Amino acid sequence: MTVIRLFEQESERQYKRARIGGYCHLAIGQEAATVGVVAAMGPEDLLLSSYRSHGFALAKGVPATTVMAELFGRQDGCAAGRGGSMHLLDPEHNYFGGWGIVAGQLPIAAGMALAAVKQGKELAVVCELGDGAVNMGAWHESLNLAAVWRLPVLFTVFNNGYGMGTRVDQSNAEPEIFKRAAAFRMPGERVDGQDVEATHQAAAALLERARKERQPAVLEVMTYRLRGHSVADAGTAYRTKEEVAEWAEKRDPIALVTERLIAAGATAEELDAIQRDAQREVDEAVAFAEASPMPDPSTLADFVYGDPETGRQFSRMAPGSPAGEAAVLAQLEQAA
Amino acid sequence: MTVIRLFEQESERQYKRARIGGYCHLAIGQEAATVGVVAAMGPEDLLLSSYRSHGFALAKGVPATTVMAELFGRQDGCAAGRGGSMHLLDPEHNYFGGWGIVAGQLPIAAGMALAAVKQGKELAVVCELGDGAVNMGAWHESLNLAAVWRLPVLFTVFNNGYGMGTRVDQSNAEPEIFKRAAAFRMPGERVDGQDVEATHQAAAALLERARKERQPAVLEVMTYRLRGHSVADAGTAYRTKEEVAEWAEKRDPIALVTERLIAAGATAEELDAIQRDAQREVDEAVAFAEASPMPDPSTLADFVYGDPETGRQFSRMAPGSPAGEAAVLAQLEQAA
Amino acid sequence: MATTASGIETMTYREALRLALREELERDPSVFLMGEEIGVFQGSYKVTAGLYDDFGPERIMETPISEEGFVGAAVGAAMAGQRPVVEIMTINFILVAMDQVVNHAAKVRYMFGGKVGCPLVIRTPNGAGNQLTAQHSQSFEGWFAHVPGLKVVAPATPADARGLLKSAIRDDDPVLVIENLQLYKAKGEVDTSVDGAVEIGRAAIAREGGDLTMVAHSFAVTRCLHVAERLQAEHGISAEVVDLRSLRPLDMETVAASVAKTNRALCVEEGWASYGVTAEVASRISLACFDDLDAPVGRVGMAEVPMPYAKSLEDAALPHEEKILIAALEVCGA
Amino acid sequence: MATTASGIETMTYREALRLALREELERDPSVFLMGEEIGVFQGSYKVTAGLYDDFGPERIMETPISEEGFVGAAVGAAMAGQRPVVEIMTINFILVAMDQVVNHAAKVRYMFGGKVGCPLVIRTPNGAGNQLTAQHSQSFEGWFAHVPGLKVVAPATPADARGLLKSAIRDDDPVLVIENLQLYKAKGEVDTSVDGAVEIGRAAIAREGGDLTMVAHSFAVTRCLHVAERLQAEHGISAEVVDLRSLRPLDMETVAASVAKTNRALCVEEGWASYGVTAEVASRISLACFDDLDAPVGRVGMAEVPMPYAKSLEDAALPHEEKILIAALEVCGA
Ligand SMILES: Cc1ncc(C[n+]2csc(CCOP(=O)(O)OP(=O)(O)O)c2C)c(N)n1
Ligand SMILES: Cc1ncc(C[n+]2csc(CCOP(=O)(O)OP(=O)(O)O)c2C)c(N)n1
Ligand SMILES: [Mg+2]
Ligand SMILES: [Mg+2]
Repeated sequence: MTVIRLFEQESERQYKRARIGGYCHLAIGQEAATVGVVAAMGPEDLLLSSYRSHGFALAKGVPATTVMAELFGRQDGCAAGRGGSMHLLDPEHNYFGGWGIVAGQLPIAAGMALAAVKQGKELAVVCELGDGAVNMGAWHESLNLAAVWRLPVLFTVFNNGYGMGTRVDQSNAEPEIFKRAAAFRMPGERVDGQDVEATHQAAAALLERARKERQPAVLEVMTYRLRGHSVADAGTAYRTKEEVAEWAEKRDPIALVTERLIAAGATAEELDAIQRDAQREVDEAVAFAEASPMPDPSTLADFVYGDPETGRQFSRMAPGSPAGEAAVLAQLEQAA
Repeated sequence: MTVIRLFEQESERQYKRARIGGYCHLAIGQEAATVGVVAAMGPEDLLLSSYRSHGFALAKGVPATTVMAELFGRQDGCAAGRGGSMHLLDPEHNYFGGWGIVAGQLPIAAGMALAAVKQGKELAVVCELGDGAVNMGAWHESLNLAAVWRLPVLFTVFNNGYGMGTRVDQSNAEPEIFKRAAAFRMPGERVDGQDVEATHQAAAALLERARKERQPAVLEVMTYRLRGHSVADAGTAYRTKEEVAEWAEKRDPIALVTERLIAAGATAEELDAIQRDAQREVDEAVAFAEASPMPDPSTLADFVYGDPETGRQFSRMAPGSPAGEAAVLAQLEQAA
Repeated sequence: MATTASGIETMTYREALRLALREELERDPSVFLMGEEIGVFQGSYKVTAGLYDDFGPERIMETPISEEGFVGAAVGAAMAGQRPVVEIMTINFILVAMDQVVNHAAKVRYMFGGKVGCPLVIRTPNGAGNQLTAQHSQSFEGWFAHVPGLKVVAPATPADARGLLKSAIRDDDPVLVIENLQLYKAKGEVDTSVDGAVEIGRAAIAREGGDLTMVAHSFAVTRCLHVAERLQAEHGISAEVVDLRSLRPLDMETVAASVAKTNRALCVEEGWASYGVTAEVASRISLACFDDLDAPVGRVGMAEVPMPYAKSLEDAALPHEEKILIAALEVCGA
Repeated sequence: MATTASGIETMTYREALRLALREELERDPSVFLMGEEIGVFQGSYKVTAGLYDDFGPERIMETPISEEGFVGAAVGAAMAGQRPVVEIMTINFILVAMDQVVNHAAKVRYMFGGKVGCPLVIRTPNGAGNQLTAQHSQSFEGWFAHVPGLKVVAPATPADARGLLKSAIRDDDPVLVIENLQLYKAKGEVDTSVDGAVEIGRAAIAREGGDLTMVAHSFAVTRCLHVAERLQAEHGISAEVVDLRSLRPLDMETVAASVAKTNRALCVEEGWASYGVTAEVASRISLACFDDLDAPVGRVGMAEVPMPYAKSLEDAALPHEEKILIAALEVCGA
């Protein structure tokens, strides 16, 4: 959690320094929710998330170095500089993105669970989405498919109170989102996402059922983002300063977990060490990212296609090719 | 109900005679459901339905003549020969289609209800859809919008047991469809659609709430189609002959209502008169349709656009126009 | 299917597709089919008839009516190593799944820096001609050909239907296979003694000729072949017909070589021509063959209206042979 | 906004759009706005800033994230006599609403024989250039221009943004108004003393010239104007720039007249060129101006890849002025 917090704060700084560009959605305030859910996952379990993804990548074990390098748009980023903040991914750590279209990742998560079933793997898929995403048609279709096909997916709704500037109850006819699971005869639960242990327990139990019984479920994790929707949003037009302050002062997940650790007997040195290690990890990530080269423009067309025949397939397309395409064609052909 | 039954049987015959083409979905077996719901509507209330639409048009008062002419693809059809079986419409009778994309009519129905609210009209919109349509994302988005905006819409699910060849419980994680309304904090009810009076009552009560309280709701009407999905489907691959026979013999809505009428003291003459009048109406419809001319090919581009400026807007498009477009452009220009 | 000793069988386009599906299902256990009514119902257009009985519900997965959901599920399954072959009942319904096709399937590999792929096939018929009206008579293949990350093929014969579908299933990238409602019943010869996979990105000369190049794909190829016969018989014009077979990639080499020979070109498609496939092909011909062309490149498509129901109007809207003939004569200055 | 005595004000494209919305909301009570975050949040790109305060939640309707649902609701409201103006946050998200736009809005009037209309406006920005990556950097306007029943306009200046949006709102048919992320902050003069509605279907000569015609729409017009300056200054080439303003209908008269004068043409767009807007425009120029052209019609678009994130790659992918310049010189044989 501390690594995520420091990483996000660093991202904010680096955004202001224009080392990071594009959209950048921070998860400050949501660290316990993130870590609680991800810690409940087995190593074989797969994770997909929305664009608010840095924390998920880190929690799932993707090195902070390659995550920061991706935010910097560098060659050694976990998505080779193609994806940026919203599109992190690392199959080695079973993190399958980082998706930018609201609710677009839901059917994909169901499909990954379907593949696992077909492959006889006993694993579960965790699919995070926001409270706003619950109003998309893809939610309905994905949950229905997961239920009809008995797919091991845990739809994990991070209810941080707002979709951009819209309060949950303004957009959602059933603001107790977990209750929507009943429309698919699926278990639905709500948990306090600022409580990392409670979240962990709730997720662990549902994941177990997913793996063992192929029982899909909804877990609504109540949390809060202390920053704006993205770095471009001050986060003040649609909520009061008092509300934000209240959460920051009383419900900051880092503070809450620290209290617990102290109560459990953690010493000041131990806490310092956590902080110091986390800071070192983040500093190393920045150093790594800075050192990594920008992707060479000549590699622009790498990864558009992956089939080894692609170059040959495209090799006859050149005559009359519009200017914007010609260079790409040439590169595809070369790859052939 | 008798008119609908005879009309549908006549449609079947005319389809075999190739007077009717394209897709043609009959509602034989669903007459009580159709009439029960539509009879509960006030004259100001608006109706939208799926492609299985002949019965809805007739029940809402669209003349059988213009409906049959539309099926024949004639100039005097209620959609001027453009729509055919799936796309009947008649604003004079507040019937707003006849739509061919599964669940596509749902958001449109919500929007018509929204317009009514904006215009200060105290009316309700009835939107029919099938049990299969309930699995589309549009269902979820439309019901959520209707609930959040408090729109006077009654989503009327005609549960005839199958979406094409798929049994409800194979495709629907909550086969008791009316219960899905709860996901939007909306009332949901189920009624026996072979019982015209029960259907009428259930619809009337919910429509009243829609008009008075702007309370949207779901009404699931349990019914059965005695024919195949469309005239092209024998309707036997996915259900047993016994099942169809059972419904035909014991649950035919026309037989059921006739029994009731007899119990209520209707004489044989009265029943004959109903039959005779209905047959006359259908015969007249066929005669009307046969007499109506085919639309003139020169009118091909009529109704693509309706703005009076359209001709002028398109008048500068001619140079380099591909062949398929040129004639249409000329016509649009002429209209200008 | 009628079989000859040599292994050449006469079969319909529909049967050829079914054969390819069967062969690929047998060859590769990671292949499975998904779609509405493809099982017990035997497929809305019967392409998958019989497969459910032979391969069972795990390989032939019937889906609820949820195109966005199951196309997306196929994307996820493909990312996880399966090879889903999705049937969209007709191309008109793909509009509810556009986001999964264009924002997801097409992006997966690139957006994640090549770390994951998406070997997905979507089969779906385009076309009009059965009075199916405005919402069921469209041809959107040009839209998908516009999108980097996708490949789009559109077979016009049974042999190509089998061969291109096979190649699509074996391809590591998302491929749309555009079938056609009119072609399903068309017959042709298929050599079942060979694997028969057809390379993606290679056009075919469907008919040789020296005076005019007609360029088309899918059912429009059939129309062009008929018109070519009439051009020969009635006007002494020898038309070459190029069957594109693939729209992305597009085999401009074959097209340009033909036009270099004939010096005249007419592009034909089933859908609306404006901003359609013929726009791309015609503009590339004009660029590649600038000095070869004796006349501007002609184009024919469906009349630019939503498809009407009435037979008289539908006939007037379709890109009928008569219209193509007139356009061909115009290009030939005849 | 800076005002002068004459009524000519300098304002941004964003402000001009807002002005048009305000004027139309005031003029016609049946006009209302719908979209995500257009109220309290003031609009994702701030086009609607201030309107919620002045017109309230009934006229400025905030929606859940449900593009398919609220676009469809707008279709229904339009059928029932309202004039909804829908904001889709960016054109990338319209993919989840394609079915409502193409299978419904575009079909309503025709399919029902003219008995009902659909006076709907959809406003949405296209474009790339802010490292927004593959799912957020696209330009699909050519797809909509392909569809009979729709009209598509794409203003390139503040005056046209106001004027075309006004005409779109007053039009009885569904109109897509394509805005652009880069243009929102562009400044220009707007005459607020007049109504300022701009006729749909009429291109504008954004710059006069005699040696080359550059045809573009939306932000590509700005790029072309810069390139035209460089062509003049560095190469003595006088380029005319035609701003299409409308894609459906397409004002080919103005384009053809310009090419008849310059004998050379280059078409430019923000999105992918293959099967894009330039395909249509180039093929029509080649047809209409066959005898006028001294060189084949050139085309420039974005590199045909999903948009990458890294600045170095994004720069390489965008249709930068340098690329346009090179293509222009090639068309001019210089
Ligand atoms: C289909 C679609 N519509 C709109 C957007 C723009 N958008 C990005 S994030 C967002 C809000 C999502 O809110 P929520 O699901 O609660 O997630 P949170 O940002 O709170 O984590 C919106 C509207 C989008 N990316 N995709
Ligand atoms: C989006 C979409 N997908 C598929 C179809 C093809 N289709 C037409 S009707 C139908 C079955 C619908 O079943 P149901 O909703 O139960 O209605 P019923 O036919 O039983 O009245 C299907 C799959 C379609 N028209 N639209
Ligand atoms: Mg949220
Ligand atoms: Mg049904």
